[in-house]
Amino acid sequence: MQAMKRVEIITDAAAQTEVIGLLDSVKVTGYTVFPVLSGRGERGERSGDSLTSAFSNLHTLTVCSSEEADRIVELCRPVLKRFGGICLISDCVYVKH
Amino acid sequence: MQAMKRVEIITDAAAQTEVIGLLDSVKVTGYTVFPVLSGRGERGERSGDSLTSAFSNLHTLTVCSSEEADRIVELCRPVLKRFGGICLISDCVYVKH
Amino acid sequence: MQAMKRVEIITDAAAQTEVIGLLDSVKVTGYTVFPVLSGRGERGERSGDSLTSAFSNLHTLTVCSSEEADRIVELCRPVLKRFGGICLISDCVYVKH
Amino acid sequence: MKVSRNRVILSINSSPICEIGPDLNPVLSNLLAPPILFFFLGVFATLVRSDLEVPSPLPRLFSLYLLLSIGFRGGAELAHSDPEHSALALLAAVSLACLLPLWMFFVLRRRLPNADAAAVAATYGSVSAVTFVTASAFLERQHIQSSGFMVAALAVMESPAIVIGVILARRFGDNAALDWKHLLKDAFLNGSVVLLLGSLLIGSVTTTAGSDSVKPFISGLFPGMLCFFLLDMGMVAAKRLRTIREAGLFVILFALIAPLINAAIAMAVAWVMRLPEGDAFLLTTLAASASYIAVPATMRLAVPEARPSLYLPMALGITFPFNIVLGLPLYLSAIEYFWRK
Amino acid sequence: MKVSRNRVILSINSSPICEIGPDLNPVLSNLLAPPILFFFLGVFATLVRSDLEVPSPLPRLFSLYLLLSIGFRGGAELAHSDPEHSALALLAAVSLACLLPLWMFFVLRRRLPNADAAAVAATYGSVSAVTFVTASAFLERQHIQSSGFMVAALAVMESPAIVIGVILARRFGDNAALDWKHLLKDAFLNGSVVLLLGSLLIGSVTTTAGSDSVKPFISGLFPGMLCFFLLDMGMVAAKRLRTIREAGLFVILFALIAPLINAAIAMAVAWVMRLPEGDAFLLTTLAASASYIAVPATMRLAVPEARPSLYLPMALGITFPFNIVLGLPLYLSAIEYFWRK
Amino acid sequence: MKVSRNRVILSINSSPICEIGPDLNPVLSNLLAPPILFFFLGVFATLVRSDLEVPSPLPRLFSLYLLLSIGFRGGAELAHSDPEHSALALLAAVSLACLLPLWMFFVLRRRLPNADAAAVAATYGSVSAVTFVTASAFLERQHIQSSGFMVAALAVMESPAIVIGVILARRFGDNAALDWKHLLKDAFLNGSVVLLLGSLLIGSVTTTAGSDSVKPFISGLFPGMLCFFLLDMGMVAAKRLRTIREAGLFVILFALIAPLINAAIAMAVAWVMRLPEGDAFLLTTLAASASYIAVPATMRLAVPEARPSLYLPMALGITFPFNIVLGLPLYLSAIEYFWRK
Ligand SMILES: Nc1ncnc2c1ncn2[C@@H]1O[C@H](COP(=O)(O)O)[C@@H](O)[C@H]1O
Ligand SMILES: Nc1ncnc2c1ncn2[C@@H]1O[C@H](COP(=O)(O)O)[C@@H](O)[C@H]1O
Ligand SMILES: Nc1ncnc2c1ncn2[C@@H]1O[C@H](COP(=O)(O)O)[C@@H](O)[C@H]1O
Ligand code: NA
Ligand code: NA
Ligand code: NA
Repeated sequence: MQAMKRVEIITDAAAQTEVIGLLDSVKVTGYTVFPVLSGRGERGERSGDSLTSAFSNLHTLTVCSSEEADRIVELCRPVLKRFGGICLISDCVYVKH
Repeated sequence: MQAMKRVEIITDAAAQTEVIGLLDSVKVTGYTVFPVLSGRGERGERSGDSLTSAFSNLHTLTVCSSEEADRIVELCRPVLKRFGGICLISDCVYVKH
Repeated sequence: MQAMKRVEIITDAAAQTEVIGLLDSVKVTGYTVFPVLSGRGERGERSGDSLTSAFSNLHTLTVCSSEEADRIVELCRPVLKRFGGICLISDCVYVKH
Repeated sequence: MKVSRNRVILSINSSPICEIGPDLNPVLSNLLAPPILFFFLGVFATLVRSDLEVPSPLPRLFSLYLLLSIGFRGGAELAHSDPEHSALALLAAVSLACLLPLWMFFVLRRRLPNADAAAVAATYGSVSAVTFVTASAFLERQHIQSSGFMVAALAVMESPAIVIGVILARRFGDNAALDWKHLLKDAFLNGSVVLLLGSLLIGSVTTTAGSDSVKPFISGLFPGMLCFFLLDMGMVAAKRLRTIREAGLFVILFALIAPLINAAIAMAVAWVMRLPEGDAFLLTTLAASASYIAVPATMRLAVPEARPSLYLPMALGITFPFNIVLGLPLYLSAIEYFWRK
Repeated sequence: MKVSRNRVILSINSSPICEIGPDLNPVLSNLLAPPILFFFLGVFATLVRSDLEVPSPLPRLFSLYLLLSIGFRGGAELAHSDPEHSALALLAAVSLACLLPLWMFFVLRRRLPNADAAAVAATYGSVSAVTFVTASAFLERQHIQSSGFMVAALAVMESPAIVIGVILARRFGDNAALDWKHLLKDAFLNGSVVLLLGSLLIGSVTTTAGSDSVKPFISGLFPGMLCFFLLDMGMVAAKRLRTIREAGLFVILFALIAPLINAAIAMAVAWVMRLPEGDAFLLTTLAASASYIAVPATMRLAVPEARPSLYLPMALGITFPFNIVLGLPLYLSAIEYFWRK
Repeated sequence: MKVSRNRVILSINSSPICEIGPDLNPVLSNLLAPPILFFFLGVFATLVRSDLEVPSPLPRLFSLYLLLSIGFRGGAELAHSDPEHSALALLAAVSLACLLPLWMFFVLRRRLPNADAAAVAATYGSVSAVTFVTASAFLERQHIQSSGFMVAALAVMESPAIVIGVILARRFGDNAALDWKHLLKDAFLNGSVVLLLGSLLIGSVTTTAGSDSVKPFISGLFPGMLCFFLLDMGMVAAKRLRTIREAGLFVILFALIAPLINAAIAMAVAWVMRLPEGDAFLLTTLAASASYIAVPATMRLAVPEARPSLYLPMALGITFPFNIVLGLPLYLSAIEYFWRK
């Protein structure tokens, strides 16, 4: 069991390639993407539309080292600036197969 | 990066308007709602039915200040009493766009 | 409000009966299962296929005591060894209905 | 075994073993209809724990389709209905929906908490659209006519029992204030009522050219879609049935006997009002059926202390299968017996 | 009330109140068509806050079906088209798609930020497949012919306005470098263009036997599927309409007037090119329609500072309902008036 | 270009360039069938990275529909089958399913770990329902008859190879204890076997009136639904194909050659048993096809160390497209050559 950081990014589904791109550039060992039903923030209500996907968010989780987390946060800022959303960091311990 | 509370509420989908209502009354800056596949607790197995939605849960996440978290917990209790479910609070840091 | 552990297991959907089985054997008071859209780890990209479900993951969350968490971690290891995936533990407090 | 119209020929290697003539047992004839057979296939798949699944939200497609189709076709036939006749039948339907919950509530509360008794009474006072739809298909196979306004009867019977149920729960329960606005909205504007009445209206006002254009979709696909839907219903019913044992013998018996009593009351009403056979049969089926969509949706909000794990398995696991498999031929036989006397 | 072909008979209890002869008002005739009625049912359900819902991704099934069906049938008719004629019409379509965004952008930027102005201009320069499909069904009900290549016009009009919109946003906005490769890919290879052009091609190269085999699916179900889809569109449109009040009067007026201006320009082009009535009508409808699938998908990546909460409600909440309810009969009346003069 | 029945006319502006007479190349005729063309459209969409998508779980609707439809229609035809004939054909089918994995396993384990070799052997020993369904549609277009019991052959060939594969993995692998109960349940009661056999039974026992009522749904929509499904299969196949390069030349060659060898063995068996052309062709196709639904579902539990990223791309990315595009006309030509000699 290692002490790790649990980094979560909730942002516009349109930004997904960029989010994955930044995780790749930090070389995290893995990540998981979760569906989001709806959300609210500064840009108002967001709930995926059956037609357009224009208002849908995604939630990406990666468990990584503290240094990696710091780099993710830095890379994340401009993406959040353009597409809105939040990035959370919390502590966890981690067991890998 | 600010130190915040990560508050999660898992309860009956039927209680969703009440959950959003209590977050609104606390004036949180935002929240995100996630789908739940299935769950188990004191009221037994709960897995959304293709016909009725009678046994489906939802998961609501909000990142907020410690005081807001306390108020959410208070407001949450009667809802959890009526509809079942749980409310979790943990620590996190938070980056906003 | 009690101090608890938040235990999360992300692994192959095929292992779901085993995951539930191990939670049952530890006698946790409850758990919640979330859908996963996609993921990446040592076994490469995994995103549920419309035909086969061969590459889909699930995410299971249980809030439990520290001792229960330790036992879950032990029981989890062989499952993660066979099916891949991760197990996270973090701290939280907990309000039950 | 092949059954051609009114003859069943049980055979091995095409040599007939026994032959059942024109007065073919209606139970058997119903059992061999594709929708019922697919229902059993669904039950079987769940019992043997096969991984067969109609993943969500596909079953919603079928149920939306069935409501739209039955509503539209009912509307198209409304024009040919005698308005006085229709008004009377609708009145009978609403009265049944208001009164049936009462007798059930007072019987049920002898054994169940008030909230549960009220919820079960609402469940059995309200109606099941799929049961109605299966009954219509059954009538069609028997070449018996029914009126378009019976679809309106289906629509108007969904909501009153829910309102009565909530009032009973409050009056005999915690006596908390009633949020009438929400209750009436949830009961009368729930999705299936709106889609059903809306399609009915659309079917009755659209042009004949418009009506013809949608016929392949609305009429042609109907029996096949019903098969698909009942396949899923079979799986859901069998799953719910598993959990009912905990509920005890009383509720199991209630789920079998209440439909019969409600059917008998409805038949008496239909007889007094001289409804034609087909309409009487549909009214009877409606009274005998139990709701599992509109009722839980409203009850969980208005009376959250009532347990869905009690009333849903009763409606889905026992009453629904009982009605479509045995109830339909039984009710029709009874009606034919009395009406032709 | 029943409308048979060209006669509307308003009646109570089957006794006619008034009768509308062969020259039935096309607005009324359109209002009574099943797809339009279902659209209103969807709007009604949302306005009264019913829980009626066509859960995701079922609406995608209908939209995929409509694209596949309209493409395939267009392709099957392509063989009978005069190639010179077709080429000219396609040229007109592309020119319209490139030029219409320009006038709109320069009008819009007087009131809106550049990014928003560019996005709205792209939205109204591009096209809506469902509006086209509803227009085709409308033509069929009026027994007016149109050419298969108009489906190709639909396909080629989707992308150019998006590219123009992004160029405008950059040229008058942040002037950031343009990722041409991504932009062109997103604009020209978006799902609906690929499915539409692909089905068109398939419909035109397949064997007649192959074409006949899919007819019950592709043609028979079409009007019914359109009803289902418009039921959902009604709900989405009403939801979006709710949020538009914040956007202000200017954009609401724009969403009503821009379609009329674009329609008039398209009519003039069609007139100059002597397109037959049916084709002129479809080209006009395309110009008047506004995109709400392809445009947001590309814009959100290329110009994320443009607000979808502005351009989507305009297209979905105002222009789409306006076009299918009032626009279609209006455009057809105008064309009939001028073409028959 | 238009192809009418047996004539292909390549033309520009309707003036024929070349004409292919009645003995139209069956490969070309197959290539121009709508389902195959939609398959290529799906492949194209993925290759150009279009955002076209048939979102989950819509593809499940199509696959459930295809199984239900092919099962029901097979059942309806079963009555007309010669029972002795059927029994023999089913015996041949089961034998093939049990024996084919053996030769493949011993070839494969020269290059692959035992677990992978067993999983691939199971994949190619089992069958693909969509390949069968495409083959049936191909036969229908060629106006060649086949028997309803071939659907039963499809059903009985799905499971045995899975069981053999797991046994091989254990016998030559970790030799761990085998959970027979789970294995047999997973193999023989998986969803597609239950739905297929269930629908077959229903189709054979239902009344003719019942059978007629579902015909528009079950037969009429079939070719169109197949198009939709193959559109999605094209996208999935192309996605899987991308990942296969890592697997190396050996598995790619195996995925192309094993179907040919299995087809040849099946043809020999069919020839010895004097099956008629249509049935021989379907048996050959079944032997040549590879499973990608039932096998991974069971294998991942029983032999989790076998890599789905190896056996799924082989079946979906190579063998499936090869079979439906080139395999079908090839197998039919071979059978026509030998059977008519
Ligand atoms: N305080 C918060 N807690 C949880 N989720 C949030 C919060 N703020 C924003 N979000 C999520 O991030 C999305 C975009 O936020 P925004 O850009 O502020 O509109 C919202 O739709 C929510 O899903
Ligand atoms: N200890 C727990 N850990 C995670 N989820 C829980 C826990 N207890 C309850 N839940 C979730 O809350 C829902 C309602 O719980 P209950 O009211 O206890 O039946 C369950 O179906 C679970 O989804
Ligand atoms: N570091 C990580 N952070 C988040 N999720 C992970 C991580 N590593 C693995 N996963 C998840 O676990 C699944 C299986 O991991 P693996 O067995 O390593 O391929 C992946 O598909 C991810 O969904
Ligand atoms: Na009832
Ligand atoms: Na336009
Ligand atoms: Na095979």
